[in-house]
Amino acid sequence: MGMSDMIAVLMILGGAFFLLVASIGIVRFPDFYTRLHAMGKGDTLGIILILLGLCVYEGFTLNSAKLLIALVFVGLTNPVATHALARAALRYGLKPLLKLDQEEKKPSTTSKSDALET
Amino acid sequence: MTDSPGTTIKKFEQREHPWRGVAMQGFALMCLWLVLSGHFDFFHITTGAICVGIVLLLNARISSVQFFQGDVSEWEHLRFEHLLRFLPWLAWEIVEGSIQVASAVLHPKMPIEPAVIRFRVKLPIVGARVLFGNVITLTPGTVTLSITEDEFLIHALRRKSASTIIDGTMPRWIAQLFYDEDEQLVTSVEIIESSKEM
Amino acid sequence: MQDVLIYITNLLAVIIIIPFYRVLKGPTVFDRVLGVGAIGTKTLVLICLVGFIYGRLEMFIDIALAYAVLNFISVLAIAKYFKSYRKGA
Amino acid sequence: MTHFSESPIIVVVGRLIAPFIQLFGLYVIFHGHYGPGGGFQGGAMLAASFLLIRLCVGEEASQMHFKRSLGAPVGILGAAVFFGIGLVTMGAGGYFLDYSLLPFEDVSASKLRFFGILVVEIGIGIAVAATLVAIFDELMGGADNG
Repeated sequence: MGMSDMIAVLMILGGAFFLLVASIGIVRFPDFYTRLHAMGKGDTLGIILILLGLCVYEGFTLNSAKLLIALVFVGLTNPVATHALARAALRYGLKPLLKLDQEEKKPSTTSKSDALET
Repeated sequence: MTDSPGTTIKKFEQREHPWRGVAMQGFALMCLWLVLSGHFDFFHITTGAICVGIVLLLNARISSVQFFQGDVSEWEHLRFEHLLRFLPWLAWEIVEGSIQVASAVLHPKMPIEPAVIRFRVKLPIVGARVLFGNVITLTPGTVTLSITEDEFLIHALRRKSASTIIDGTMPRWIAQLFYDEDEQLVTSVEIIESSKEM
Repeated sequence: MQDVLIYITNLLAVIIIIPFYRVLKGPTVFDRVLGVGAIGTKTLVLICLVGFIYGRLEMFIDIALAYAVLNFISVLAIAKYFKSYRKGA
Repeated sequence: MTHFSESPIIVVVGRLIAPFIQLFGLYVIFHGHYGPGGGFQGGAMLAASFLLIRLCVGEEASQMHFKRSLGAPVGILGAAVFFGIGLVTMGAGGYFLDYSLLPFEDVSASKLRFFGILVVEIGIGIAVAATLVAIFDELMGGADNG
């Protein structure tokens, strides 16, 4: 196993770690808007790291150029998808659970978000 | 619209090379075709050129319409020499943001104090605002909720995590991609910490 | 090297299951969509890794790209639907 | 400049990447011989890019891109290419889509097969893309105003 393979494996492992953290974050965070953070950052970095690691392992070929295209596409569209979801939820009237609401220890489920539960 | 962006837009009203955007788009499309195709013989390159022509024709009208003032011509003002300095900074910010989220997720008590922050930012170019919105989503602790004109609404995991936005360092990075800017970029910051105030 | 990649692919296959909790539990529709989007982006990586293991990356990367495009557009479409849903109701 | 309420992030990025998705769809159509893909998949990607523009800038503005009224006629045109080639080969005494019997004199059978398949794939791609967009328009039914 050469040096570049080691770097590739390290990057892929790091990417897998961030994907794992993002997944746990999506489950563990208390409300929708905080879960967006896990999707917008953790997922993006995880995918970028794994694809870059594959690029390093593959070397300087056409396939790694294709991987770079996929990387740029994901890096461009993942924040946009996050923003679109956030905006849709805000327009729908979903209220975020903020600091003072947390201190009051009240669930911030308004009638609107109750109606959303299916 | 108190500090009307109209004065600064005037810088970009003249479009010396209206064809430059189309040429850049065509070049990028041809590069994409060559990378995807992987066959470099005459037949495949010719079909590629024809396909790029078809795509450019199909998109000619929709990409020359301005949905926001000046959103078509401004990508030509992107300064590539600044982009080279910008990308490493962005990469570091993404890594830092992910590490912050990871530490918040893995911490047993989950130390977050979510807040919504509303502010105005003086970026007269729509492309700069789009880039700024995406960078906010990617950088530590903040997600863009909505953009109307020059007013941003962002969600922050902690109050502190929005400090680089409020003091103007992050918008300055974006602004420098397009033009030299030394003014105070962020104005009328409003921090909302209870959902009743929204 | 191949073994390491296979282990990581298995790990990813486990990671993908975690957001399903959000898809099933909710509580709001947007949480479900968020979970679906997260699963989609991870699937993209999984397709690339599988292509690597089979040694046919040039084929699988096309599938992965198409999957990424469709995932992005589906999230946008669902977001758009819930935006206009309120207007009509 | 039209008044517009959609977020600039979605509009700008959507219009930025739609041409690239179209080119990817065309690539999938033209390289059906070498990998996965072909007419149907490429047509679906083309339709995806048209739908992306419709979602991003709204029904009204997207008429500049792919007209609502074009959906059915272009779909029929694509299907006509497919059936036309099939029927021509049948008329030349072979089976449906027996490419080697296409009426070009001085072209070898393998070349005929290659280009026959390519033209049929293009026809299928156009038909699928236009039909999917037509279905989307029909489902929205003009209810969506951006």
